Amino acid sequence: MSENKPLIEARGLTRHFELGKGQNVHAVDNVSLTVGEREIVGLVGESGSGKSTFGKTLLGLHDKTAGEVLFRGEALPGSYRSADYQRLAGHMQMIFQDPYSSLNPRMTVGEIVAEGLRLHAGVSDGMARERVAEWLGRVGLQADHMSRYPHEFSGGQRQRIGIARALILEPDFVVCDEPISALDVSVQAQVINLLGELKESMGLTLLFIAHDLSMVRYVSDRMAVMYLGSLVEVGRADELYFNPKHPYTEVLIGSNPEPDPELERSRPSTAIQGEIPSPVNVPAGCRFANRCPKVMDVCKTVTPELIPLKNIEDATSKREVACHLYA
Amino acid sequence: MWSFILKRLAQGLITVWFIATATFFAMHNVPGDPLLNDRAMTAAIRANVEAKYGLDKPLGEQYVIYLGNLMRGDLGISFTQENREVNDIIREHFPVSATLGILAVLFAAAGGVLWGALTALYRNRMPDYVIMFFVILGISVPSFVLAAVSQLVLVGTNAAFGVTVLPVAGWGTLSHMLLPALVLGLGTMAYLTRLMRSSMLEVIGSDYVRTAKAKGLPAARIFSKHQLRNAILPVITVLGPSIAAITTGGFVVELVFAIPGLGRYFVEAVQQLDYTVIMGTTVFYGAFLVFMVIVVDILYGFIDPRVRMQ
Amino acid sequence: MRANTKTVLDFSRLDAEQDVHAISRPSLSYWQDAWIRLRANRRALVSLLLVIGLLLFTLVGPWVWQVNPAAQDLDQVSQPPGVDRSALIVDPHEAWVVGDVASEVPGSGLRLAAAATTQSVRLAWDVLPGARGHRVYRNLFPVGPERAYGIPRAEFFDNSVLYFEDLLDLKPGTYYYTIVGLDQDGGLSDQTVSLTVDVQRVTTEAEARARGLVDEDQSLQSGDRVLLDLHPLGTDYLGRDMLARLMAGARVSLFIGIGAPLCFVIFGVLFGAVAGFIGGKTDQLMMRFADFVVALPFLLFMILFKIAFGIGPGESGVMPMLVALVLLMWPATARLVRGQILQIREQGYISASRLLGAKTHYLILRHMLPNTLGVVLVTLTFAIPSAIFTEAFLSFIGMGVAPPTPSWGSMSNEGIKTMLTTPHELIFPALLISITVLAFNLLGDGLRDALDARMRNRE
Amino acid sequence: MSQAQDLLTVENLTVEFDTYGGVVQAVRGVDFSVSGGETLAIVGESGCGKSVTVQSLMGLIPTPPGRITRGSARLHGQEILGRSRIDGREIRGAQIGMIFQDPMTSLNPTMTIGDQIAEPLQVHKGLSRRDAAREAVRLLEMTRIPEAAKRAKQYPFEFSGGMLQRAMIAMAIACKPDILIADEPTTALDVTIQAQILDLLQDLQRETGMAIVLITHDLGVVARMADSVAVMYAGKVVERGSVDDVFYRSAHPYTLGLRAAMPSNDPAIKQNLQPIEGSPPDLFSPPPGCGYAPRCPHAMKVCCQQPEETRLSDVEGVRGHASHCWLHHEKSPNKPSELYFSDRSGKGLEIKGAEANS
Repeated sequence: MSENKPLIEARGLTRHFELGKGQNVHAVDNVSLTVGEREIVGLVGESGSGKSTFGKTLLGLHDKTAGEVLFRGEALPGSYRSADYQRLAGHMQMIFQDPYSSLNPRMTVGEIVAEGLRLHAGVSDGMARERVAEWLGRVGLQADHMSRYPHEFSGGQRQRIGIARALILEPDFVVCDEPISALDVSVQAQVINLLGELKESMGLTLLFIAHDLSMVRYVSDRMAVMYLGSLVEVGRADELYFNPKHPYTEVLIGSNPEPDPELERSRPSTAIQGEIPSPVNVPAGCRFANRCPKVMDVCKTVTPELIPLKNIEDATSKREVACHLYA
Repeated sequence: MWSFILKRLAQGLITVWFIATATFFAMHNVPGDPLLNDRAMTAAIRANVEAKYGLDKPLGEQYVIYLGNLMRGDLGISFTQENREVNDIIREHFPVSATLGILAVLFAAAGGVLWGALTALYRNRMPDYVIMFFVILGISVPSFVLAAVSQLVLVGTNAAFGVTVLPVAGWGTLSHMLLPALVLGLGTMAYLTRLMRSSMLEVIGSDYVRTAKAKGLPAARIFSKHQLRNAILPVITVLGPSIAAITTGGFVVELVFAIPGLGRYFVEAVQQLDYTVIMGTTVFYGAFLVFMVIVVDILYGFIDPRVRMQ
Repeated sequence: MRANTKTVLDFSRLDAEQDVHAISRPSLSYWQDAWIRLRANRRALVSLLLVIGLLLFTLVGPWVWQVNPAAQDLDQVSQPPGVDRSALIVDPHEAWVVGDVASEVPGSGLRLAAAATTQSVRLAWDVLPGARGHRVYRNLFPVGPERAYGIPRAEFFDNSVLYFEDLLDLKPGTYYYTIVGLDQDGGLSDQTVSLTVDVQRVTTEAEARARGLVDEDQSLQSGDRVLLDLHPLGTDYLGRDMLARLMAGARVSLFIGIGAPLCFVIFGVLFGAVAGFIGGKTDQLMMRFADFVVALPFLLFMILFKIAFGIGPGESGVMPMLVALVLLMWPATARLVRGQILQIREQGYISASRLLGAKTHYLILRHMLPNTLGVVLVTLTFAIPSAIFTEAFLSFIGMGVAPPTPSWGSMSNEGIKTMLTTPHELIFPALLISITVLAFNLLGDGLRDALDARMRNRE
Repeated sequence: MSQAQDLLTVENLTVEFDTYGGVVQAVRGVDFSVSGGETLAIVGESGCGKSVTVQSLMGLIPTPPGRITRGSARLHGQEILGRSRIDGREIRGAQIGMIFQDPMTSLNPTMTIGDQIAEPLQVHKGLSRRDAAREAVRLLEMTRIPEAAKRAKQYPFEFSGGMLQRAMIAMAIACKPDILIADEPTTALDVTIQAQILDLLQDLQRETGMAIVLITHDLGVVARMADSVAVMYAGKVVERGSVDDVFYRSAHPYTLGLRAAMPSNDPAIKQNLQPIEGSPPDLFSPPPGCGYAPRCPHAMKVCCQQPEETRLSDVEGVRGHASHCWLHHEKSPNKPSELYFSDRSGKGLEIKGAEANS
């Protein structure tokens, strides 16, 4: 895949949550990431790494503490009003993690899927019904499911409803926030394939947030790794997975068990001690320093910037790493 | 922990001030200032009251005088009885109410925990049904009905035995206290039983009780070490409001059983519209209840490590 | 590998295309499902019927039983239900002029001079041994060895008067008369004589006609029987019809019991929804205020407010109580709703709706309030018995509804005074309070279970 | 089937639950066995009955509504179902230890970690309070919790998820059990913490020689940990065998389907995911035939008509590798070998039967 024209661009995007008493949760700290047109970028990280907050801040669901987001070159507001959502509804949408809490239990599937049409496009009821029926068909459900309530569906089916709701306005950019982590393995593939088909037919651009590294590698063109609110490595999915540069990426991928007994037997254990620290009042220096097997003195004082890697084999692959090892 | 206690005490003081202020302005809102045109007030009392409360001064100044008196612990003087201070009244009658209340609270808490745990352990079996029947009854019957009916029954029992099994009314010995305390505590006990039952059911179904079973612990140990302590926590959180309910419930029980407690005195003061006594006792009761809630909060902190550590 | 020999096995391919997304169960909305669960809960269903019955009793009752609850029937005071209500017609009362008791009233000891009626009881007795005078006592119960006679009906300081006519406040029933001898110092001697008297209800023709107990053209004579007014549940101590009063009392009790919770739940929902939705400093401030109101000793302040609002003559005191209840009870609902709103605010469907361009009022009306409605309904159901209790409690200690207006609490207050003699005056209002509180409590339980089960089902 | 050296043998275990909607047949005749020192992974999707299976062995099924209707489980040859004691020795906690999915809720919040670990020692080994407390600290050290002595005096809320799971493990192995049952021990944890816990379990197994029964839905964890595997679907074991047999020579279409639905990280392979359409059957009224038939690309008419062979049958004579499937019947038109994976590169991932069908 060649470099596409950038569709959405985060520049130094920062989101802190105030806890009071001068304590700040550095959920997202100075993150810059570009997603090209019709590209799928996978965002991985452990829980608490801020990947979900990043996705929501990108769409304006959280106010930006600092930094900006550009959509097709246009800077989006730092804090959204309902008019901003209204204006962007046809361009940017989101698919949520939990297929249980992301559908209003008091609304029928028809009402849920049609919500965008009524709120954004002001489509008449009859027209909306037709479009909803069409979309239920596209996500593999039936038109007569329209009058049913979310609780009557299985997890996978609910996720299909969520996809139909997000895509009915035919947006350009969709953030998929852990869309499969609540689903069983056999159903995950259904949803992934459906997303793949829709991406092809609609020319979607996706930010795919997940913690399942294998699935992210499979789905994405490029992959970004997040740790404690900041990006540590960005690159082509396959290259990053099979040739990680940042020590954290290495650890993360090494910890991901592969469904292949022989491979697992031959692989050395890469488990590292310690756990992801609290994102409250993060100290200066590399955030991974206290767990890093390759830690140097400089790591404890100087925060590494995300910089393009020069000496990588393929000049077009554009790997970026935030690590003093490569400075 | 200490900072927690201090913080709660400070909050409590603000609440008491809020209560005192609300009481003051509520009383001054009474149509046609009652402190001035009461029929029953003798000249001597009037002079005392006027001097005490500065009634000729503007409202703001009266409020300052009132707060000043309160801070010195002076709750004022009666204006239906000459030379009777609210402090004296409280000193005389509160110990009676407190004794009755403590008995009732102990009875309600012990009973509630016991019956609640029992019904949860025997869920949907005979003991559960029987106890819950009485609990529903206890929640549905007002305390004055309970008091009256128990008195009726006692009259009947005494007559049937030809001797006084328990005295029907009055105060003095433990035998006088038993029935009123029982009646007073019953409604709260029923409420606590329900609470304990649902909390116990939750604990029984919890993951850590499953862990305890997987460790092969005997049922008795699981009950005492794992279930009881955790199930009691929500019961303790409502103990503060329960004490308030029992304290005010005491008004009725003291009235019916002719017990010379502060509650009965308060009701009489209310009926005679003895405003200063009403104000004084209200603030006293308010401060007492706020203090009890703080005590319960601190007690909770000692039982739940999650609170104690923070 | 073992071959199955019992039947012929068909190893051809399964071609029928299965519909993998078919749902066979019928579609149920939240409320339909909750209703089915509620109906399956027998206790809750019975409670619901009880509640409906109570509302009918309150609203339709007075049309069916058209008796003025304030009207006094002085012939039937403190009358238990189901008592024989016939009365004998007698001549108007004439003063008892006594000549010689011994010859006029035959017999010895304490005896009746005439048939005992509600008009009068005429007693005569012989001088008790060693007595210098006599006292006459009337009791409702046999007096035991402790000789607690109470207040004497009459006292005679010499032995010249050996008769007594009791005219005061006579009701049909049994009375125990006792004559006690007086010693030289005027104290009670050990000499007593007792008589059990069954008093019969009588009335005069004039009175029967005046009260419309008989038709105008019907002739009456002494010895005829007439039927007094019907009181199915008896009368109270002022001769007022209990049934009519219970119905009138139900209006007051249920008006306060349902009206106040309705008001403060609505206020609490608004307060909590605003605090929860706006969040931040406003939320903190609003909730701190709610905390203060919660910390107020509730019943004390109810009493205080009642006094402060003042009740003028002729006012029932219903509105002050309603206002006081609303002022003091809203914080619980506000806290609950705020918690719910804060929780719902984090749900995916709110974010999704925002991204689709929803405005604030749409989010609140379409997503937030419908999802808190279940909890609010349960709160309301549980708030009703507590408000009824409060009304009863306050009325009982004389701080609630003012006397002429009946409420179940004030009726209990009046009933408790005559509890030993005519328990029905306490039992009926107390029973109604208990049943109402019970019904709403059980209904609340059932409702909570039905809605909860539904919540669990979602997971 | 029950070999002499087997430590634990479970046969035909059947568990039902009475619920509001009717009787759920959660476990419908499960067989497996574990021998000393080995790791058996029971793998399956949510609702397949894998947790219920092990919980019923531990007597943790709440009764009512649950009940074990049939089956036997023998530990060292002695029946343990429905009994908590054998020869005066406790089974639970002493001979079988167990850890759970969610360490955050699985520990008593009002009791110190040390006390909770000391409890089984006091009850089963009769240790004094002092000795048990000392032993608890040693166990915490064994599970590599830093500053064990200090940590033992802390409460669960002061621990992170990974640390709590270590404490759970310390508690479960306190009495040196023969078997450790781990019910989704790493599902609630992040992948780096999961790696720590899995390493720890393997090290402890080497040190103590205990058998591990690992319940999981993650085939990666299975590949990493297991010696043998039992695959469960709709309350039954559908395939069982050594980890290599099950992964590289899958003999049940469901096992195959699971593999094909997961992306492979072998750079040599770039094939599409093949989802299993539909969802598992409703266990309120399980189908008379094979539960997987409606989703199976190889389904034959017999699969829907008849319950599949009630016993697992050995796959093409390989001892210990067994499967519940009509395809292994001699009259089946598709030879089972067509369905096997030929090598670990996963070339067989494309389901051959499905191609033939289309």
